[in-house]
Amino acid sequence: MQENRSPIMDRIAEANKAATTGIDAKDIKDWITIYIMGKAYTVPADLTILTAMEYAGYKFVRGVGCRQGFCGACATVFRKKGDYKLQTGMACQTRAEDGMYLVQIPFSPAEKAEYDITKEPYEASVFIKHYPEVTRCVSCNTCTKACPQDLEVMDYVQAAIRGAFDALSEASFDCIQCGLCAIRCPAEIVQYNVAQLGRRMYGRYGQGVPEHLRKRVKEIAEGKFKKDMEKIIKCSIEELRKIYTDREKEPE
Amino acid sequence: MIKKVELTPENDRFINKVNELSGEVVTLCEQCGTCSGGCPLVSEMDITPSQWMRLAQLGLKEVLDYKAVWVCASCFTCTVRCPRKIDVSKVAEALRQIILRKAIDYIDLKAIPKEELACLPQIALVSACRKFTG
Amino acid sequence: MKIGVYVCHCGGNISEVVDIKKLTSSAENQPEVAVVRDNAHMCSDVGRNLVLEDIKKHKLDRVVVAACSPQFHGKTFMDIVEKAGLSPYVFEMANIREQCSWPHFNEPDLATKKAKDLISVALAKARLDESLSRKTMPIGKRVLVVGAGIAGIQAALDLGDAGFEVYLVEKEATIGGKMAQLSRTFPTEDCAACILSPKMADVPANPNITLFTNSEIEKVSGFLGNFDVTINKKPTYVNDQCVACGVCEEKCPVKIPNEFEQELTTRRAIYVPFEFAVPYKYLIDESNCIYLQKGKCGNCKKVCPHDAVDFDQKPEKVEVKVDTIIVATGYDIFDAKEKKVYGFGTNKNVITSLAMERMIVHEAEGRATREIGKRVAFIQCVGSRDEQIGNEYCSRICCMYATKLSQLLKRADPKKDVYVFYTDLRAFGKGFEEYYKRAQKTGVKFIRGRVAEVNEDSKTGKVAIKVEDTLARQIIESEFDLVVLSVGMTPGAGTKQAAEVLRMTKSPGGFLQEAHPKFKPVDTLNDGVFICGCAQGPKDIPDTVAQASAAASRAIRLMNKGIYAVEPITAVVDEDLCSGCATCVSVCPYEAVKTEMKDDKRVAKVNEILCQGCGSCSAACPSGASQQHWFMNNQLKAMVGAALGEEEQ
Amino acid sequence: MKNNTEPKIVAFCCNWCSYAGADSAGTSRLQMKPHFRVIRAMCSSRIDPELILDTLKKGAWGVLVAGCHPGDCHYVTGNYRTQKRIALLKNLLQELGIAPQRVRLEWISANEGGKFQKVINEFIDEIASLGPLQLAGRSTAKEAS
Amino acid sequence: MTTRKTETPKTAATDNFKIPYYPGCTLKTTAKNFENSAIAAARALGIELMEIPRWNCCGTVFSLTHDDLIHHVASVRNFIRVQEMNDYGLVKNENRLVTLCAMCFNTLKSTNLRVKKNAEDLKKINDLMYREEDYTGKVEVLHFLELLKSLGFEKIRGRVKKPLKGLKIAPYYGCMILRPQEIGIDDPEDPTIQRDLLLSLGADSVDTPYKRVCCGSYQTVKEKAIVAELAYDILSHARKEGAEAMATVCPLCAFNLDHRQKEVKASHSDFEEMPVFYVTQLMAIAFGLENESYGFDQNYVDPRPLLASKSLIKQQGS
Repeated sequence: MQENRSPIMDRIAEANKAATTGIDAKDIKDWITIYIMGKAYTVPADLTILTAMEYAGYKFVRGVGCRQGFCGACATVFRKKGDYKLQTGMACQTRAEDGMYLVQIPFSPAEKAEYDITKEPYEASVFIKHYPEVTRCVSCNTCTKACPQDLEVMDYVQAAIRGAFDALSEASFDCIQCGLCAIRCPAEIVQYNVAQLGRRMYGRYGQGVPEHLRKRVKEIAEGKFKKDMEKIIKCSIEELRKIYTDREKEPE
Repeated sequence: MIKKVELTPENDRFINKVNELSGEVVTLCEQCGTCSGGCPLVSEMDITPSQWMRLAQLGLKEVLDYKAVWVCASCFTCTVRCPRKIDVSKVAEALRQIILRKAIDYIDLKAIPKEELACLPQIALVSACRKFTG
Repeated sequence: MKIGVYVCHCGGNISEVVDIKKLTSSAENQPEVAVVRDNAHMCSDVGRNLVLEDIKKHKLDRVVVAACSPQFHGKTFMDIVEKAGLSPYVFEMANIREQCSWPHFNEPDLATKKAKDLISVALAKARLDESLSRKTMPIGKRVLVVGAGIAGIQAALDLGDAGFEVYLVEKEATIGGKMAQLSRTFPTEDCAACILSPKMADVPANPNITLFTNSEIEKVSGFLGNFDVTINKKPTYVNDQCVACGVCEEKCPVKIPNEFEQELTTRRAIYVPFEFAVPYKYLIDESNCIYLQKGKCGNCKKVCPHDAVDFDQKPEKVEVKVDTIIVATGYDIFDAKEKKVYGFGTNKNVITSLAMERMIVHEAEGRATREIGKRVAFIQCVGSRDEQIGNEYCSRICCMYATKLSQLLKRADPKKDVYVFYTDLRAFGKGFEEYYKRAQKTGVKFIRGRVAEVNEDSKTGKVAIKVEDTLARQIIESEFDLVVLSVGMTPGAGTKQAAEVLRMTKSPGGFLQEAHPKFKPVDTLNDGVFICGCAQGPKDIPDTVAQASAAASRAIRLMNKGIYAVEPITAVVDEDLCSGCATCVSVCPYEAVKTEMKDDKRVAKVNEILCQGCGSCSAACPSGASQQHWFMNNQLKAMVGAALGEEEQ
Repeated sequence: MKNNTEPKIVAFCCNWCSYAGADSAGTSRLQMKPHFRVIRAMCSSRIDPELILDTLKKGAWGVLVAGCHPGDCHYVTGNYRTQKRIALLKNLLQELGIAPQRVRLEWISANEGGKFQKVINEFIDEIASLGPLQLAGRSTAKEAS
Repeated sequence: MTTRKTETPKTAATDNFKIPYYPGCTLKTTAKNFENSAIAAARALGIELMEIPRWNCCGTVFSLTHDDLIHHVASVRNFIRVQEMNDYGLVKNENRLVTLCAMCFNTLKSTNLRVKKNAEDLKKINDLMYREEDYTGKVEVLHFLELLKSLGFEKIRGRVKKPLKGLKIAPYYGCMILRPQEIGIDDPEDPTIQRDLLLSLGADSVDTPYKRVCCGSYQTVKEKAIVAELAYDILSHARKEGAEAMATVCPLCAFNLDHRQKEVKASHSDFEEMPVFYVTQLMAIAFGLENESYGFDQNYVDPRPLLASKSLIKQQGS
């Protein structure tokens, strides 16, 4: 997401910054019209859907998260002017265009199976047991078309049906659980939860324990972090807050 | 109790719908009973295949109230035997679809015990979903 | 030229749609038209007399009738015109019923306009009609009858009795056909053999009938009054000295299933087909004779006291000339092995109805050939009304013969449980419904439901059937000692072969097509060829006999006068125009055109006897020299012009 | 059929099968568009290509030739000749710049009244969409594609 | 798995060929023994079953409504994979697609027939899958039994190392390879293809009319009692006719006839368990292939005691 930023992404970032930092409207040259829930709004060009909606006056309490394309919270559907296709994307990553029809950002309600990973046998039947609806897949590929992460969603659902844990985990690794696949699925499958179950099973039983994890567990057991932990436990709230704000961060 | 039925032009709409969905012409059935006689699941049905053909060819919607078409396993025994070459399996599918397309499922996947689900082969679930869920 | 135009109301069929007034007034203004009349029924006596009187009174020389299709009353009016002393070919018909009032009754204005045009077309043709006269041809009294079952026998006897010369050709070694195998006939329960055998005996006794058994027609060429027939007489390996003493049979070492007895008994390689066979003499079954196959044995020849066995017999070709042909090639029973679900052929307790006929004969004669058992089920519609095996038609006889067989069984032994499983019970004939009631009274149980499958218990040999009682809506699974398949009729090998040799049209079920289902039920589209019996379609014995007599009388109708009229609509060549290119020779399907030298010039010449009047040569002629009478080029063009509203010049 | 605003079709029918088929359509009261005129010949093979061209020249928008089904010809092989001739004629029409679909060959048996109706109605619709045949000057006939 | 080092049938060298193979979901899991034994047996006959890449579930049971196209998409997608195999040179000009699972076979073949017959349907499906190349309608769907038949049962007989002498097997066909007629590979009322195969393996084939009777199929999900009744009829008739085991080619039939014997036993005290083989397992034994291709631990009724009693496998440890 972050690497290889295209010039257009730079432009969008700049416009977003301008919009949110309150640059005077007369300094903005390009304007577009977007339709939110059927009403027309004029907003500066080059904003993301998320910022454009905020510019138009919508305030998001939920349905928005990292604004970086990671968390999957701002998944949305939209139509472009003159296009019959219902499209999907992350609101924080998709550029608003002139004539776009937008909605309030939906949340996909989904059933999540309860299971104790330690008690499930590592068998194909685990998918059918907890998500029998995967067998309703008609291979229409709508999920794959909807995925903002460009995952081969249908392929991993197919892998789940035949219990191919490795193929499923590989194919669904970059899933951000945004739920767009599930919203669009005609067979009403919750692909991302199925994938999560599969990855967990694969992680626990299929993959084997990786060397770095084994090493870290050993270190913990040997008391490598014991001193630091004790120090933190003794901290006051203020001290903790200071440690948190001063922590080493990834560059934005 | 013997029910009274009415034969009205309204019934034609139902006949047409069954014909459209099945691609068959239900009025062609001559009620010989070959389909029912050879049906391996008929003993589990509340009406026989030839009866659902009859109800359908009269356009009587009550045909949808019976369980029979849901017991049908689409084994095509009737299809290969019908002397009028009517695909009775397709008519059963049409009758199921009339219900399923109203988003009324015949099976509730969540109601099947998890232990049972765990031992079924995928092929059983895939086919049951095709026939019993909309 | 004086043309009379007659417009028919057809009792409202035409006049309720088409404006007759407009037709008559427009016809009056057409050139050469002298008289215009309309009438409620032109085909009635009144209508016909109108034409007759007008021709005489007004000296008409052309007649146009606007009425129904010429296929219906064309001949009626041609006869009237001829009766008035004109050529029947100066008559034309405008079809304003089938072509106008009926298919366009929703659009009376357009129908009226179209009717006007159609009268113009008829007038255009009539103006160019020549006074052709019907030619007559001599015709003899020789008839070929193909097939010697009850249909062929009846037709041959009728013709023979009327003094016609009959060649009766039968592919089997004896005459008699399927009827010879039956026990009794419904609904009267006459013994089939008793009523058939005297008729069979009449055949060789009739001096006018020449019988060819064990023979097939191989080739037929020619046409009405002039058919050339090649008969292939297969060897029987027994000559005419045989007196059927039976010594040979006793010494024959071969034993094979007897097909006449439906394999219930065996026969030898040298045998007589059955006890009342005609001719009653032995023959050798080539494929099962050890001598003919391997050159060994020859016992029969050694023991024959009359020196009748002749292993050197060869197939013989006999050529005969006949004037008309009657096809009575009958049917085959449906091969029940094709209906696998009933297990015939693999399950010995599943038999055909024909085998049941034989069993009942054997029982009656006190020489039972097999156990019938206590519980017997008849399954109807085997090979009939079944699109899965490709037979859509109803075989008509099965309902009644099952009704017959079932009650014969029940009456012989009232303790038997006899069931008939039927799809629909069709008792359409005289006395049939009463016969059905009698069977019900006897205690035969009729259950409405088509049997879905028959399964054998390999241990007990009993056969279980599965069927829905479609009236009670219950599934019946029940075991029987014997299951009888009521097999239907198929066109049969003989009928297929005859159709091929005679180039006859077949109906969708494969039976032979009649010329008209109502009015020409035994004629065919091939002039001089008639059909009767089950070759035309499934039917019972009375219908077969009625058709056979009908076919004989239709043939007699053609031959009796010694002459018959030939339509003069043959091709004709204008020798001045002909360039002798012989294109016409190559297209003629009847070899009726030949080229010959005339005044140092090669020209085409039409044999009017051979020409059947298709007009193909006229269409092919590059110079317009070949023309067809009554369909001349200028006539066709004039008709087209009139149809398209071209003004008369 | 004097004006040229409505389609004009000439249908040549053989006596044995197609004319009887037309009768059977009439007898069954099957309704057809009235813009056709049937001309009877004994066999479809009597209808020579020149006559068809003449028919078009005289103002027909389309020509139907109907005969017995293959194998059923009363004259044994007549309909096969017709088939060949019509195929060649269609090539010729193409050369002349006339839409070959203006000439249609159909096999209609005596009991196929329904088929006769269907063919007539279809053909009239098709020809109506083509419009009248313009043969004023040879060079203007350019409808074949 | 198996090798051809010891035996090479005389004709094998020239007959060897690769053919696209569609497994289907169940052959990768509960019917793994079917797949393994079939691949091994095919290899022994010189046939390389090439699993098609990126295949997806056929969406089993052919959708019977006239207006339903979406349920055919899955099958068509698999045909596109066969096209790709040819495009990429994985197989050479081989448009036949072999399946083992009877239900997949039926679904794939029915869809193929429909789209081949109906260009408009095919176009719609192709348009819907605009990310894929178009299916051109060239694939031919074949069942493994048909492939064996085309090879000739005589050839198979020639390959047998250990004839299944004295083993009385009732072949069971089920519905999906017999019906409807245009899909079926044999006579729907009296099929013989498995009998011919079994005879060529040296086994005795026991015929019962129940060979063509439905096992209850997907009713096993909701109505296992119905399925158990049907299984009881089918198995006990075979037993009555003297069969010691059954053979099948359908993983759902196998489940209903084999695993459902648990329910049959519960409802019928007279019932005697009967092993149900995939016919390919029997081929593997007769060809003398290695034990791991048999996969008997996935069978519900253990067939090993029966096989051992006929000296076809070594007596088990215990």
